[in-house]
Amino acid sequence: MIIDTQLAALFTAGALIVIGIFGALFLDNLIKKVIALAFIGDGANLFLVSLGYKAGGIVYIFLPGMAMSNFSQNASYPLPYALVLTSIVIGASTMAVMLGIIIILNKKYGSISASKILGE
Amino acid sequence: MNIYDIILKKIKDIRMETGDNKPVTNIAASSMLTAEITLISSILIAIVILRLLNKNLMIVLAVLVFVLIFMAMPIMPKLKREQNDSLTSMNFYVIIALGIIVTLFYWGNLNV
Amino acid sequence: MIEYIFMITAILGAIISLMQRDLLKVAILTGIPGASIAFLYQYLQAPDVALTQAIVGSAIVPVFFALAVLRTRRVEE
Amino acid sequence: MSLPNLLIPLMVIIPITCALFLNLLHERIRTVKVISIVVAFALPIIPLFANYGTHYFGGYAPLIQNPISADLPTLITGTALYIFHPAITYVYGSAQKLMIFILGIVGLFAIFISLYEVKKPSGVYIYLMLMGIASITAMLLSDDIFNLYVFFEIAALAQVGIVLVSKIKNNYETALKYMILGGIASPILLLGIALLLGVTGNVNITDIVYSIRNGLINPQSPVLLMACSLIIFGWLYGTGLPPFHVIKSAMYSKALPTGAALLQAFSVFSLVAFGVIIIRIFSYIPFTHVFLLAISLIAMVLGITMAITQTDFKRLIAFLAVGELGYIGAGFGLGTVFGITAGLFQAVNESIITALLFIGFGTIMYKTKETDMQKLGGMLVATPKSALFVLLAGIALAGVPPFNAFQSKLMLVQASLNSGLPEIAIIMVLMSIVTFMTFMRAFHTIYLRPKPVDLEIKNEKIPKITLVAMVIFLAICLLLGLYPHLATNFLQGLAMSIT
Repeated sequence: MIIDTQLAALFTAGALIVIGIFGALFLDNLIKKVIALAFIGDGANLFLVSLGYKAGGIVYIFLPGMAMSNFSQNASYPLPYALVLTSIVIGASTMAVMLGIIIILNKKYGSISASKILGE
Repeated sequence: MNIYDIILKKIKDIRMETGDNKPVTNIAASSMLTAEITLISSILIAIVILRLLNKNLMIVLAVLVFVLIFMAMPIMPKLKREQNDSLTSMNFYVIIALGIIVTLFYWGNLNV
Repeated sequence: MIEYIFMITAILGAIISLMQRDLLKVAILTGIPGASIAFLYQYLQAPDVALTQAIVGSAIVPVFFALAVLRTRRVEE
Repeated sequence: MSLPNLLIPLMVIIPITCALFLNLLHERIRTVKVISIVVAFALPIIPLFANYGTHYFGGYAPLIQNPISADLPTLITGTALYIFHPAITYVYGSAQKLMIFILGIVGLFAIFISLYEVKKPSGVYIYLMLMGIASITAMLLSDDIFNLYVFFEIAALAQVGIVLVSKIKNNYETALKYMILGGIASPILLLGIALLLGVTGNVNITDIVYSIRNGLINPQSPVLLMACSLIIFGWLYGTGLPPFHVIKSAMYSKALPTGAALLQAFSVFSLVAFGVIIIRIFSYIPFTHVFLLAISLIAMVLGITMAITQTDFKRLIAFLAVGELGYIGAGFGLGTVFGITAGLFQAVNESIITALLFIGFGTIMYKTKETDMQKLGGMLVATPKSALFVLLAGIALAGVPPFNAFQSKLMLVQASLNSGLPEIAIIMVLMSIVTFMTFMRAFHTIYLRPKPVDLEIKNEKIPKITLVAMVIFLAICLLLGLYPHLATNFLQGLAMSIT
């Protein structure tokens, strides 16, 4: 391939973040806005994960019967992966709170348009 | 017509444009005036810090900004209208700020 | 090789899901980038993150959105 | 492990566990009250008894401190791996002691007042407050930048929750706006942390600083510059400096007075926690200091000029609080030991004084349910004692001796003069004067002006605990104002260690 997997994954993350910011800025529907925000979070997580990737490496799980030297030289870097687990859960919970607020606001205004609800 | 009346009239005009029909009270006008003076004086003082970079640049900029401010005189009502609670404008400024910060840090450090 | 396909589906899925007018479709289509990213994590040597993302990104979050759509309104005004 | 060091994680764990427990108790008002009072007292008391030191979670100390390290090959002991921190590390020093104590005091009175001002205290509100306090405490203690991010997010959710439960008009809209902006800004902050992690391979701040200082990585790397800019952007969001000052002040004004007092303490201390990290890691980039100074000046000017033009008194205090944040940022931006000490001192002072102002003006809301200044007046007759305390708080906010803000603002002015930037000193003094003017305008319209005819003042008495809280806050202000060394001695160590 012309570009390696890590670089491609970083580009994908960047594209997701850009799509998300674009959506959060220009979409008027609140639920779509929240979905766009979810994409920004996904992009940041993907970015973090692709940092730990090692070309030609193996998964960082030490299985019985594996040679220690082989593992220590080829395993990918697990720290970012551990962080992403937390980050995914935080993102999902934030999303849930936002959707809850949107449901309440829909009852009040009968609309989920950002310009109607969140205007001045 | 003294200066206070001119300012009061200007504020009223800007209020008209935005469709804000609250009466302009004395306190509101005088606080607008205070804010205006504070804003202008602090901008002009802040420009003087540029002397550490380049003295000529500072003088030119100070004069330029002074003239610009004088032309756009009641700044405060415009500033207040700009900084409202609407999500669109907040989003806009946030993204602009992100762009400015990244550009400044990235290019400012590489090329200084 | 196959990971490039998932990258493309992730980006396209994100764009397409934001372009729909029917919000329930949007909610369901959100699962596509979520699932693609989960597969991508697997190819990026992170199986445990992939498991979490597969559950959260392709099941829980779309369901949240679908529930929110059902409680509010279905078509964008 | 000795007992006193065990108290360091307990500062975070106790509020979180009790918060989760309180959330389960729904209708049992007596139990909620008892538990809240006990935890509230624990908040400022634990930091007093904890010894200074570091706590490694799971007991994973760096290899150099580990007895097994004698047998390790030189392949490991010869590299930086030997001194890196493998676990989340909490550092508890004298500055953290003072700041957590102050946060605890503000939290104590916020919880007490919220328990006694309403007839039926709700466990949920106390839960959110405790959650916020615990996460800010963790942010102050943590030496691990990702741990910091996690607690930053929890604090943001807790702040949103505090606004959501307040039942003030339009609070849901403001909370949603804050969350949408947060949905943009927090992933950006995470991206900055990711870049930092990608360059250094580490999330422990001490190790990152070690890597940068000792040439393990190239300090001029563009990725580091990018990381710095993204982290600073996240910092702006968390603290409410421009361009986030509008939404942050809206958040303050949509919370109950006790909630607003806590929210501004959260902002101040998260500003300190992140500011310390930015200075520690990125102070070698000269532009960082320039940027911090510039954004602080903008915050001061915008916050205070916007405060003058407000008609809602809660919004006015909120904008003043944002403006005061600029002073702290300016202290950090100066970058000298004296400047940072002054900034930290200002942070401690401001969190108390603004809490006092929010609670003091909160008595007006308690009496009249009205926040528009144009409809208020003549409150001096109704609430003479709290009027006096509010007046003293405003005087303290503007930096009039003998109160504490005078000492910290004087230190800030001296620090900027020492750094050869008299212009910043002039702007600071100017802003203090305008702050005082703004406050006096609000005070005059609310308390001194004749009472409007249609204003209804309820006959309820202000709870004793509110007055007690205000007296104690004022006493702390006066104490720190008369003996500033009580605070600066605690704070100087941190300032020296980060420059």
